[in-house]
Amino acid sequence: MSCLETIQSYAMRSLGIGERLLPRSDFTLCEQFTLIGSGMIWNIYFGLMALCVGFFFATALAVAKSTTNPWVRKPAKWFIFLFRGSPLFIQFFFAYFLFLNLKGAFQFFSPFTAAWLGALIVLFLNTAAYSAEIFYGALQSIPKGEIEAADAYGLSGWHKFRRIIWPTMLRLAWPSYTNEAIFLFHATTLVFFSGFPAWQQRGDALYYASYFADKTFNPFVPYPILALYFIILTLIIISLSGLVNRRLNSHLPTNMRIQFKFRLNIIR
Amino acid sequence: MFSYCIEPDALATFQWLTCYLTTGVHFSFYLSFLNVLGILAVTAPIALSFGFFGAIAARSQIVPLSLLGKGYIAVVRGVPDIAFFLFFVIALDQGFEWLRHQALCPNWTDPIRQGNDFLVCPRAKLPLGTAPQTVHQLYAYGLAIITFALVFGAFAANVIFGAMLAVPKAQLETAEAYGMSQHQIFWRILVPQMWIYALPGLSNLWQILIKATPLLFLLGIEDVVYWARELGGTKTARFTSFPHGDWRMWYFLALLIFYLFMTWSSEKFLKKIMQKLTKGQDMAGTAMSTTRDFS
Amino acid sequence: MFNLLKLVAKHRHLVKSRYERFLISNGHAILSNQSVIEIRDLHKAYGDLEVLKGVDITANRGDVVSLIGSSGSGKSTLLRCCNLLENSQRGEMRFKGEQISWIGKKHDRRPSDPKQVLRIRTNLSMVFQQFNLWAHMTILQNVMEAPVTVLKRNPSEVESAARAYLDKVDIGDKCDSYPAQLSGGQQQRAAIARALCMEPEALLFDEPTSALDPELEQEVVKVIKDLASEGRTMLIVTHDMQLAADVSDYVVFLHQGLIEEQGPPKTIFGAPTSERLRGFISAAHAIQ
Amino acid sequence: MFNLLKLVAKHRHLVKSRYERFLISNGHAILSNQSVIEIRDLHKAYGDLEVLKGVDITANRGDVVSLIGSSGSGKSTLLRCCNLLENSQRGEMRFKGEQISWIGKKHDRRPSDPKQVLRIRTNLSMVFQQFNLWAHMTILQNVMEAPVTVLKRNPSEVESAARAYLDKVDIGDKCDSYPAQLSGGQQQRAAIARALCMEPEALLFDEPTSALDPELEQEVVKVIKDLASEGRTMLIVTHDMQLAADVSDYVVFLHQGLIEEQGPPKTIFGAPTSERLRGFISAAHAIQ
Amino acid sequence: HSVVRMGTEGAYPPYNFINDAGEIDGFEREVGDELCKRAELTCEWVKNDWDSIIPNLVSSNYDTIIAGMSITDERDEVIDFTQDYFPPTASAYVGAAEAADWEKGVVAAQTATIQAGHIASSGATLVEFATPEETVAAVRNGEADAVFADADYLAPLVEASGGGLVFIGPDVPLGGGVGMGLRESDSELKEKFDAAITSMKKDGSLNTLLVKWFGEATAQY
Ligand SMILES: Nc1ncnc2c1ncn2[C@@H]1O[C@H](COP(=O)(O)OP(=O)(O)OP(=O)(O)O)[C@@H](O)[C@H]1O
Ligand SMILES: Nc1ncnc2c1ncn2[C@@H]1O[C@H](COP(=O)(O)OP(=O)(O)OP(=O)(O)O)[C@@H](O)[C@H]1O
Ligand SMILES: [Mg+2]
Ligand SMILES: [Mg+2]
Repeated sequence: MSCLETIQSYAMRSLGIGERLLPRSDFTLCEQFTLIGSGMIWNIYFGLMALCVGFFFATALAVAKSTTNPWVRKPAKWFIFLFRGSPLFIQFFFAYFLFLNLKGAFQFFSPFTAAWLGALIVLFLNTAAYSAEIFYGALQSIPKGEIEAADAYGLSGWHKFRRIIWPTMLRLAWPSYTNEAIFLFHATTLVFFSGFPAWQQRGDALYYASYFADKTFNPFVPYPILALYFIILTLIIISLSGLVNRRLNSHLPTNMRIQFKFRLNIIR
Repeated sequence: MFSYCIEPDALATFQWLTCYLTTGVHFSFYLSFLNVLGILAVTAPIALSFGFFGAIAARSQIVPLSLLGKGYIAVVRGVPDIAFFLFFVIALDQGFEWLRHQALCPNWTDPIRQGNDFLVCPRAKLPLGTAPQTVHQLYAYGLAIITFALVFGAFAANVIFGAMLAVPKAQLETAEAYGMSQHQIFWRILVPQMWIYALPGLSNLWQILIKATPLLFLLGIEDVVYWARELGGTKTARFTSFPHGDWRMWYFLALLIFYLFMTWSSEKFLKKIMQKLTKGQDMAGTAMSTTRDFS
Repeated sequence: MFNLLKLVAKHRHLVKSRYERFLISNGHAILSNQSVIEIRDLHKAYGDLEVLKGVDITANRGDVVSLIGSSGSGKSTLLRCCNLLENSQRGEMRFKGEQISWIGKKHDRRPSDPKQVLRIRTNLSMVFQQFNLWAHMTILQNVMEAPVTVLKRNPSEVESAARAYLDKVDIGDKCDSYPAQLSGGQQQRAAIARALCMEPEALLFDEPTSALDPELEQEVVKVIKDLASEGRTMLIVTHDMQLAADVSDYVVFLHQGLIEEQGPPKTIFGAPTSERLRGFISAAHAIQ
Repeated sequence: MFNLLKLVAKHRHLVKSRYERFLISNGHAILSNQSVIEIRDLHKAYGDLEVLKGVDITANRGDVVSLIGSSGSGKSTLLRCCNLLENSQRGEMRFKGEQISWIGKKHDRRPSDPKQVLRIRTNLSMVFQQFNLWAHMTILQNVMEAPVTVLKRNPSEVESAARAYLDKVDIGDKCDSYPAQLSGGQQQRAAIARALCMEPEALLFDEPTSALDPELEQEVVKVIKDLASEGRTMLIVTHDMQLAADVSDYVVFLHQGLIEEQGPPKTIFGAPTSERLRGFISAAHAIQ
Repeated sequence: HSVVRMGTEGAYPPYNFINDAGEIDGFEREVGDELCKRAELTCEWVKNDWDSIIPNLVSSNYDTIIAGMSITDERDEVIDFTQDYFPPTASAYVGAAEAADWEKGVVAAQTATIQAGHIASSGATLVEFATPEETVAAVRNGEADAVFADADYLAPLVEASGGGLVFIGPDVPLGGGVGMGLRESDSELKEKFDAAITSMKKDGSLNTLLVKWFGEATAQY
């Protein structure tokens, strides 16, 4: 099989499209690249969806945690504590268990035991909790003067939040939030590794990588391929986040943004 | 453990449980908690120093050093920890042995790679083939700690790097104006002020590090989760005196409590540190009054 | 000494017609329904440090009240309490006759009605000593922000008003700069424009001319006088005795958290009674 | 008009003996070995915005040179260039006769010798317009920091010196407070004490009295005069014409990045020649 | 070899598992100890995750794999096997009831096992779980119609389930027998163990152990 054919038959294998059987012998590099790449579809799906939805929930949670009203603050605090406080795979375990039982009781829950929905929900809640803590920390470090000015001008509620606090919070939280986004994408590899079952060998990148590692008994090829994919993904995340960061920091004169660029002469 | 444990089948529930929970294998389970705590205690400072030096390297004015730092951060940060653990430890181990081989057995003629096998001279083995099992264990721990520290060091480096940029420029500028050298500015102004910006990120990392300990098993260390899985799985009467069904849920519940407790106590501790660090600095969270209402 | 007392008496007499209401209202709140800002027996402490130890101030519609006093005497704190940015421990405050309702006791005392706080704040704009411009917005955005989002005024109208105010303080060309790109005086003027653009009932200025050169100070004096003639009430903290003398209807001298002396500028500057104030004023004269 | 010119001529004559060296050195650097700070043809731009367009300034040992000018005219920028905090694009600078060596061209120009920069900065303390106290240190630590770490002076000696300076500016009781807990004027005084404690050859003050009340201002005037009599050189940016007139040996009026006029205070304030300066001074008079 | 390190998984009864005392136990433990005795070797037991059990062998972190590993062609390319000490095994289906559809229904198997590979190419819908425990649980809770795994692993579970689980469908012979894995370069050690296994087969001691751990019905030498 030429590499092009391999790509045709396996590029969408993780979605169940293309060749039904995985390669079973004489594994080529092309096959490994294609299948592991195909698995990345799931990692990206999980990461992107959880991140997008989680962002809003996280913002709400962070705000809730910083309010004075205990009826709002306490639940938010506990939620964040619970999801930040336990390993992801335990969350997967209990979620899967819960969804199974719910599925037994209500027809509605039948798709929940599948990874595409069940794992997504867990990842979403998990990232929301972690991001909420980051946002909460950022809220705490907003310069006091700027909040006071907002108060003094009668900015309150939504406006104060949307116009003054949120942009500043985002700016302060952004580096940590980028870290969290990267972690989340990495965490998606846990879904099939120790969380939800893989149906008909439709799995994520790590699933295929370990498939190859198991078949070839050589971890030094498939895992570095996986690593490469993830490094590329991470670099994309970092550069996108860099673009956003530049926008968030556009108010700082350039000489304050890029520091320590001067005095390169020491090495000359 | 207890004298009455000879005939577990005949025991009442409570006594049965006391016997069950004191079997040797359960002690391995309990011991693994200490193991995890010990590994965390050792890993965290090492990872932090990796992070610190990584950040310093990344912002160094010496181009190769800066590239090294940035490369370290970007590459290690890019790889999911699981994938990293699945091949890195073996590679690290082989790397060490290869180095020792070069140093200790210069006259060795056999190739190191024979087909799939990786063979160094016996003197270069790590640990030595004659070493007792405990040395092997310790070596495994060492490798695990290095690997963990490398991975989390990269993230810590990123956090610290960002925090260093977050320190208001005016503060550094003033130090410069007072004739402090770059070295002095760094240690006397930048580093002390950086911590407030770095601590939230670092505490997040610490939480993630705690929660990454289940991956220790991939590094050849029997951690709490390994034992919980092992003990919680269905046990038939043929292989144990204490048969039971699928009890993973209970074991995982115990783990959940353990991890929540870890989180809770470290949050308390970090909050104390944060209070110390933010002393005097003018931010919303440090306002004199009660928590501010943002909504 | 005799001379001085005579001077005071004379001035008292002169100003009586105009400032009567102050003297009366500062004694008892008889005419307080006319007053816009009214503070009674205000106490404020940071931890153990008592900053305000019982301050009374009244400002009626269209009045300019200046707060003078040495550095650290609690002037900024007083303004911040007016705007409810700082919680005070004792004392009453009224804004346009509306009494602020409190909840909690002592160090825990705070306003009980957020709606009320909001209502008061939108009618009361403040220029901070450290300016506190919003760092992530351009100057124009800084000025437009509150009128558009809080007062729900038409954005395009607000924009032209904002530009007009920025022109008035002479930084029309810096509309699209961010605060970090401005000089100290430019930032201060932006902060003033931001306060003006709210077109509030009352204004609180914390050293509004500290970073301004004499010409701009003149400009600000003019602006303040215009505002007063439009019927706006102002509380101004300043170290510039000339500014205080120029613009104010009434001057309050704060010393160690208490009002040491108060009165119309002529009296205060012309015939100070207390030892402290005399020392203070003579220092100012030594400079001017 | 005639009168004014005559006045100038008269003053020129009067001050000649004392300020001769300025006039000469400002023309050509004949006696520049006496000068402590010497700036020639300084150009500085932020991006497209030209802030300084060729400025010459000389300050000899023990001289107090005041920089006045409207807000945004580039005064702070000039001070920051003096301290090499900003890189300038053109022009020369000398400190105690030592010429600063540059590397790079145009927008990339910067000092080439870090050691030299350090040497200059330790002899040149600055009080910033926004104070810039180090937020993580108490006031006492702020003051002690540079003498101990940069000058390697004995910590316990420095501490007693620091306390003395803090007492001098009247905030001895705030030693253990953090900057965020101080009032504006207290912060400014702490910043002044910090600069004094370096006991530098020359000082750069950026509006050192903007947040101070008249009494403290008097205090600062005294301090500045003492420093001058000790032979220290000072560059002072100020909006307070009285301060400038009081303390300076020489006044420079900056306008739109250029020196519009310069001379001893008597001339500048007594007989300004340029239209711009006359407007500026008359505004100051209108206030005072 | 002064000390021979024996790598096993410790999670696959009755081949190998952790007993109540926390020690490695099971059929292979006993066979291994006996083999070491006969080959006059000092042996030490090491636990290792299944996923990395072969890579760790070839990188010399231990010297043998004795972990219920079937001899297959693919594995034989990478490592060497001794002769089998357990006859070719059968894999079997287990369902919750006799009627369960193992042909076209949902069949659970452990990820990356030969059983999973077999189901993938059969007509059934494969669902893979990370651990064998979970594959059986999937049948119990109805996620899967049947589980396909090593018959010897399933037998004790079926026995203990009290009718909750039943064998269905035909047994499927997969893979060769179970042998000990060694590095290809380690032919000396391989010969020693081969000889020891032969002697155990000859004197019937291996059969005794087989019966002890797998019951009377199991295949013998
Ligand atoms: N970082 C910067 N980026 C762009 N422009 C700047 C920056 N800093 C200052 N400027 C501009 O440079 C000009 C001079 O600023 P500078 O701070 O020197 O003024 P100044 O004379 O000190 O005024 P003031 O008396 O108000 O403090 C101003 O127009 C200002 O807007
Ligand atoms: N957050 C705080 N924590 C503790 N003490 C404070 C705080 N803010 C102000 N103070 C103290 O309260 C006193 C009054 O401060 P305030 O800012 O009101 O003075 P001020 O009259 O405005 O002085 P200035 O003219 O210097 O601005 C000062 O002694 C100051 O040190
Ligand atoms: Mg103040
Ligand atoms: Mg300035």
